[in-house]
Amino acid sequence: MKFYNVKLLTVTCEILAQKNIIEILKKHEITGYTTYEVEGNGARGLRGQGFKNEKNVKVEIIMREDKLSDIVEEISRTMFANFAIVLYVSDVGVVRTEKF
Amino acid sequence: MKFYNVKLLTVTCEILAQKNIIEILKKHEITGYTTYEVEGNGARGLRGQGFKNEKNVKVEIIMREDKLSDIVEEISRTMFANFAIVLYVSDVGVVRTEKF
Amino acid sequence: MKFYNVKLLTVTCEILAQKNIIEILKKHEITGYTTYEVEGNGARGLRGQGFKNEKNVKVEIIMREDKLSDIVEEISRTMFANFAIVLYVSDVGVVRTEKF
Amino acid sequence: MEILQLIQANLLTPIILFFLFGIIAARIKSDLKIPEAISEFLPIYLLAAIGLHGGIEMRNAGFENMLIPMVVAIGISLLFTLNHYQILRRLGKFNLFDSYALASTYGAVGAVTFSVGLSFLKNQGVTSEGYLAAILAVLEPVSFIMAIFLTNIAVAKQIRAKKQSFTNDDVSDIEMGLQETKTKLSQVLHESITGKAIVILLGCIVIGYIIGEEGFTSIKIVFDGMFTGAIVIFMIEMGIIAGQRLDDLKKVGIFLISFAIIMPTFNGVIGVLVATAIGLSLGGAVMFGLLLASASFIAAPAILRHAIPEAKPSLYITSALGITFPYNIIILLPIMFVVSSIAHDVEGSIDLFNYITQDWT
Amino acid sequence: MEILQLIQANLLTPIILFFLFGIIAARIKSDLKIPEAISEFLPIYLLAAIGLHGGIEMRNAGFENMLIPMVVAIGISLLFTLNHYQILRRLGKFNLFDSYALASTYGAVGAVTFSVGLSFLKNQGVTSEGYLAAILAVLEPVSFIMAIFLTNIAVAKQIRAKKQSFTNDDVSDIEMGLQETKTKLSQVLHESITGKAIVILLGCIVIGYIIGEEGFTSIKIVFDGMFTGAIVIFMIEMGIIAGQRLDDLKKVGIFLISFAIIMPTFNGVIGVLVATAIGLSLGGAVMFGLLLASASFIAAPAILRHAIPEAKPSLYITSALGITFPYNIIILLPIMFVVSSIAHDVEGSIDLFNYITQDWT
Amino acid sequence: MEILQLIQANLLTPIILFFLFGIIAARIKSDLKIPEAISEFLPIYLLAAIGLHGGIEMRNAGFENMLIPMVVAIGISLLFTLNHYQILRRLGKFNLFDSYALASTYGAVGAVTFSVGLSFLKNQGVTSEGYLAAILAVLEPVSFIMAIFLTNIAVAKQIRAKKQSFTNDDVSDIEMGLQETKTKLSQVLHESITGKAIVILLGCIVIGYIIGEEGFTSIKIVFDGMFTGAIVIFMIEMGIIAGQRLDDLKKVGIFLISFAIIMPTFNGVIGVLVATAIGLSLGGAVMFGLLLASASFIAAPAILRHAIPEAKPSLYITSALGITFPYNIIILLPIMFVVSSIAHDVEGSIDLFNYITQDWT
Ligand SMILES: Nc1ncnc2c1ncn2[C@@H]1O[C@H](COP(=O)(O)O)[C@@H](O)[C@H]1O
Ligand SMILES: Nc1ncnc2c1ncn2[C@@H]1O[C@H](COP(=O)(O)O)[C@@H](O)[C@H]1O
Ligand SMILES: Nc1ncnc2c1ncn2[C@@H]1O[C@H](COP(=O)(O)O)[C@@H](O)[C@H]1O
Ligand code: NA
Ligand code: NA
Ligand code: NA
Repeated sequence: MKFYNVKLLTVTCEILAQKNIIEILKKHEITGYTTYEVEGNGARGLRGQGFKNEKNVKVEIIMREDKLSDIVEEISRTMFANFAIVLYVSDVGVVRTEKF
Repeated sequence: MKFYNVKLLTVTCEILAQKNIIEILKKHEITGYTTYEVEGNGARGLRGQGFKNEKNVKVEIIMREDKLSDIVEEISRTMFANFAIVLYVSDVGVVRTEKF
Repeated sequence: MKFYNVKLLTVTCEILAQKNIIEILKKHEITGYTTYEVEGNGARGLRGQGFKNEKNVKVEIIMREDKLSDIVEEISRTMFANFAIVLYVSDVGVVRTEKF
Repeated sequence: MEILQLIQANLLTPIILFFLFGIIAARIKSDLKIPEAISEFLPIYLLAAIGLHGGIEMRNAGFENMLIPMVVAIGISLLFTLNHYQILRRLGKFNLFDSYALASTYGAVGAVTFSVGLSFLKNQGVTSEGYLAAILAVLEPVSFIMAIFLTNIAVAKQIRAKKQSFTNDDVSDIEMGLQETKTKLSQVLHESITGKAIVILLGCIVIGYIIGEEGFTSIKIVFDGMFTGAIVIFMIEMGIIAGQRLDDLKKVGIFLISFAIIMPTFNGVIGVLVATAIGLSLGGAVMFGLLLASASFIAAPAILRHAIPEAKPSLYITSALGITFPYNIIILLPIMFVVSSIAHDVEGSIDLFNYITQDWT
Repeated sequence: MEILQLIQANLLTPIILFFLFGIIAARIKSDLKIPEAISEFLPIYLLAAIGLHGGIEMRNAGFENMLIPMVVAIGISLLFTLNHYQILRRLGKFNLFDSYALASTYGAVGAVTFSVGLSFLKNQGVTSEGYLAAILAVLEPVSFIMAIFLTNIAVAKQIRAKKQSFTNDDVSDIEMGLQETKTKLSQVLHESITGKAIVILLGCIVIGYIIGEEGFTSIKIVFDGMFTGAIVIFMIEMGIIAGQRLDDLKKVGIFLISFAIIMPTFNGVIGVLVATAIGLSLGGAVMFGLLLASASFIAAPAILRHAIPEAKPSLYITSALGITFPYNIIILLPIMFVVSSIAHDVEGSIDLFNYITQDWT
Repeated sequence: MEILQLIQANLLTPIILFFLFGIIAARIKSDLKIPEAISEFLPIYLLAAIGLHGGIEMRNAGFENMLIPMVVAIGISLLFTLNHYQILRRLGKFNLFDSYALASTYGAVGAVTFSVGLSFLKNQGVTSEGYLAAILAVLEPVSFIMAIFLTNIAVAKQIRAKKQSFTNDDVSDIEMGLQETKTKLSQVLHESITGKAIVILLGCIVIGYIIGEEGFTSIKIVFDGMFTGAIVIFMIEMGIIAGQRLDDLKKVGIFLISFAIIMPTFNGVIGVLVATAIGLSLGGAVMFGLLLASASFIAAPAILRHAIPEAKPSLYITSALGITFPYNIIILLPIMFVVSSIAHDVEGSIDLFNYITQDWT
């Protein structure tokens, strides 16, 4: 089985910021992603106790390396200041590189 | 602390395909896995809005490298054509290598 | 975009052991983490069917390499014997290294 | 005309209005949503209520008369499934898998549709035979099982044909194919019989039969008083999901859209007439017709994704939920009610005639 | 004094007691929690019940008289929002974003508060005009839209000012800024109008109006009988969340705490008097006052996080839910009730006077 | 025989039938499941209903007589816990940790069992003392606290013993061990007192006491009318979970299976007799016996996993839920009812005798 190297970008942020992330992805012509609700703690305090709107969401995007930098740059620029958000990048191997 | 290198296989697929994945794992004598429901978007469109059956699930399996290829091959062969599915492999380090 | 190398520690354990993990993190002065409920199978059997207390939780912690070994050591020592638990470490890249 | 008036009156009942409201909410892209746990629980609750009600009725009225309607329903359901297949495969030019999947989706029954039917009759002040709940339970898997059986046979044949063109002595391969078919079939059989819908329905019929009217008193407010309110809440979610799927109608195509309206009408009216002929009441005949007219959109995907994974769920879910369900509860129910009224009137006059002639002899 | 007695009596009603209980549970760090799916569903249910009730009332009593109260409510709400802004920005020294966010939070309305108000009146044996539910629906977005509009104008101005200090010929940049403002505004407009609260409320008003008292019978037990029980359960969760936020009161500061008590009192009493003047009933005037007094804590974050992300949610959620909500339902409701009683008495005597004088002429 | 008839009648009530149905659903590997949010909410709802009911009763009937039963219950519960430990450790040969965990699981009480008991009595047309809800709340943590205390003492002793065999001057180590024990104990104390079950139960007793019958009217349909219906739904889930655990019975072993049946019988019957002796009513004595007979399976794991992590949850959950719970609600309840009837008759006749003799003197 041959695995091709791609990047996995993981963004953990407030649930109400999910829309912003998806829009940035769309702008960079990325439509594939996976999301799920999570709780957490960070600089902006415990998130996930009260209203659903105050939970976090994780957005995971498998993508080729070439788009990564631009997307992370845009997220950093437009969202780091105002939202509870953390992101990280990792190396993963996929089978069908044409899907991403 | 010594960490041993193993592989983490992550499969994101339709919830109704989870059974198929677990069966393939069982066939290869793997019983350890973690699952959770997620939503997502991909080639087969937005998943996670309507009925629960139309959501996705993530299945994560920590395993030794030697079984990886066979399992991924079987999943690819039997499921890529008919199911909404994405998978990727990453390198992780564990403490108790005997567990996997 | 410059990415800085840090470690991602992922702990999958019984929901009732989450408190223990968070306490260990606090002892090592780590306050940032993300958690979510999962189901799974392992040496202690299928988890996630019955009562909520018998589900699993994943705790993910992005941290600098220097604290990793101590934390994993303490978790191993105090929890491996009595709890359903699995942990692994991976390499990830982050933008704002000062957050961790 | 009476039918139009009935349709109009039906349109203005809470159940239909909440469904339409859900569709509108989805179309204007509102974020309105019934939380998953609630919309997962509601069908279980509705089936429990239907089952208890049916069981209690069966205890009151006996179920000696159940056998014939049950056998007739199974027979017709199988015939209809085959009929659907022929129409879809030959006229609709769908592939083998989609044809069988759609055929069984329309051969199977819909529990939500059944609930709405019960509420519709209640509204009209008409009752129906309690054992229809048992027929609902039995029909659930019947047409799936046949469709899956036939699909597997067909696939095995294809495999055999392909093999034989290469070599002549691979009997074992065919056997293997048939073997696999059998395993798959027994799996599907187990899955569909232990599926939550059937289990809760049958279980509650038995419980209802055991406890009877008297034992029911303590739980009546939950399983009877709240019934229509619960349907109404579920209808919001059904409307939302149907509304989200309206965009997929393009993919479904004009043939399937017509099929999704004409077929239930045909099946339902036949059902009403047959039921009347074998002696069901006015309301019972409507429910019998509704069973045959309804398509499955909750149980179907769970079974078909495993049994016929090659079939496209966007086809069978969209047509069953997006077209047939609204059509059935808004328009076909009143139509069948009128048909049943007329049929029972005719029968009534015949009976009357017999009675009079008997009286004279 | 009558007010104190009424407050005391109000304190001992289930709704308030369950709310206080929730606060205590949170303070002693109990793990008590209403599951998310339930606490997400309850506001939808409450709004549906309010809407149906309002719609049915409007069908019974007509809604010709709705126009003036509606227009007055919108007008006052906008005035109040501007007033809040001035007070917060000038006296409170909050920055532009926080000021607008808080101003609109207090200009907007709270559906949960409205539910509690209806229950309070029921307890007093007093009714209110059904069309107030429609006013609730309309007021929801009004003050957000204005606040967001003004924020964007202000930001665009700032951008323009900044740009002009560098160069002189960047008209296109200003245009761009204004353009972006427009897009954002239309997005927010869409979001707030299709927000689940408004959609379910308006939808159920229409459904209630169509089905009337008679069509409501079958769902009455769910949407009327269970109403207060459902509020009570929701109050546990509201109490818990409020209790968890009490620690944040330090961050909120003494100015905002005072604002969160004085402003609603002012708005509410003005509301009661104006409503009395334009002819609303005793109960109607209380609900009208409550609309103006209440602050939004469920809808607000969803809209404001997108529209004014720079504003700190810890400010507007904490003050609205942690201070104003308990104050409104425990203390201000009884106060407004007494004010409305007095105002209607006075009015009554004036009317009586008119009547007598009319009689004499 | 009367007991057998009563057991048979009890078997055919909705609560028991739904429980058995859940077991069957699990055994045939159906995918039936009550969504997590619902099955998490139901115990909260049941405890709230029990609490409100108890509080209202206490307001009506006073609670002066509560003190003696409460003290007696605590005393017996502690004695029983010690007794369980001895039996499990000596006869059953379980290790220290499992013995204490099991001893306290059976010393503690089960809220679901209590709900079923109330419904059982309602069915028999018998009432019970309202203050038993308060005893339920107090008994919840009592036996856990003792078991944990004793476990920690035992562990500290072991540590001390081990240490002393090496060296002689490590007083500080022992102190440390005892210190840690204290911290752990205070944590567990806090956890078990602020645990959601106790908090909602005590809170609702207080609320019920304050609002009384009159204030309860507006929420009666939810917290009284729907009570049995809600239990019935919860019983499905309990049945499913119990059914899934039946396979674990092998691991539990024949000794523990016998223990899980004989011990509750012994505890329950003693409880009924003691309660009768201290003056509780027929129904009250049954509920008192049930408190002592019941084992905890929802609260237990939450507390024990933290306090005695070395103990195997598969032992204490499986035996409490899989054996004792069904045994208690199906068989022991009728037994205790008969015992209580006889005991009260005897008492009655004694009273009667006293009365007659008094009359004669
Ligand atoms: N060190 C960390 N490891 C894992 N997740 C984190 C970490 N720090 C923050 N998070 C997650 O990111 C969210 C936002 O972080 P923050 O903006 O720091 O409040 C938190 O609520 C957590 O879910
Ligand atoms: N690029 C991607 N990154 C992360 N998840 C993806 C990606 N593409 C697809 N997925 C997930 O995999 C599921 C199935 O993908 P597909 O088969 O392409 O529809 C989607 O619903 C997503 O949850
Ligand atoms: N090989 C594995 N891959 C992924 N997750 C695992 C694996 N083994 C165990 N787990 C997870 O860790 C939990 C505890 O494992 P155990 O202590 O082995 O019962 C399981 O319930 C799974 O959720
Ligand atoms: Na059908
Ligand atoms: Na307001
Ligand atoms: Na006990």
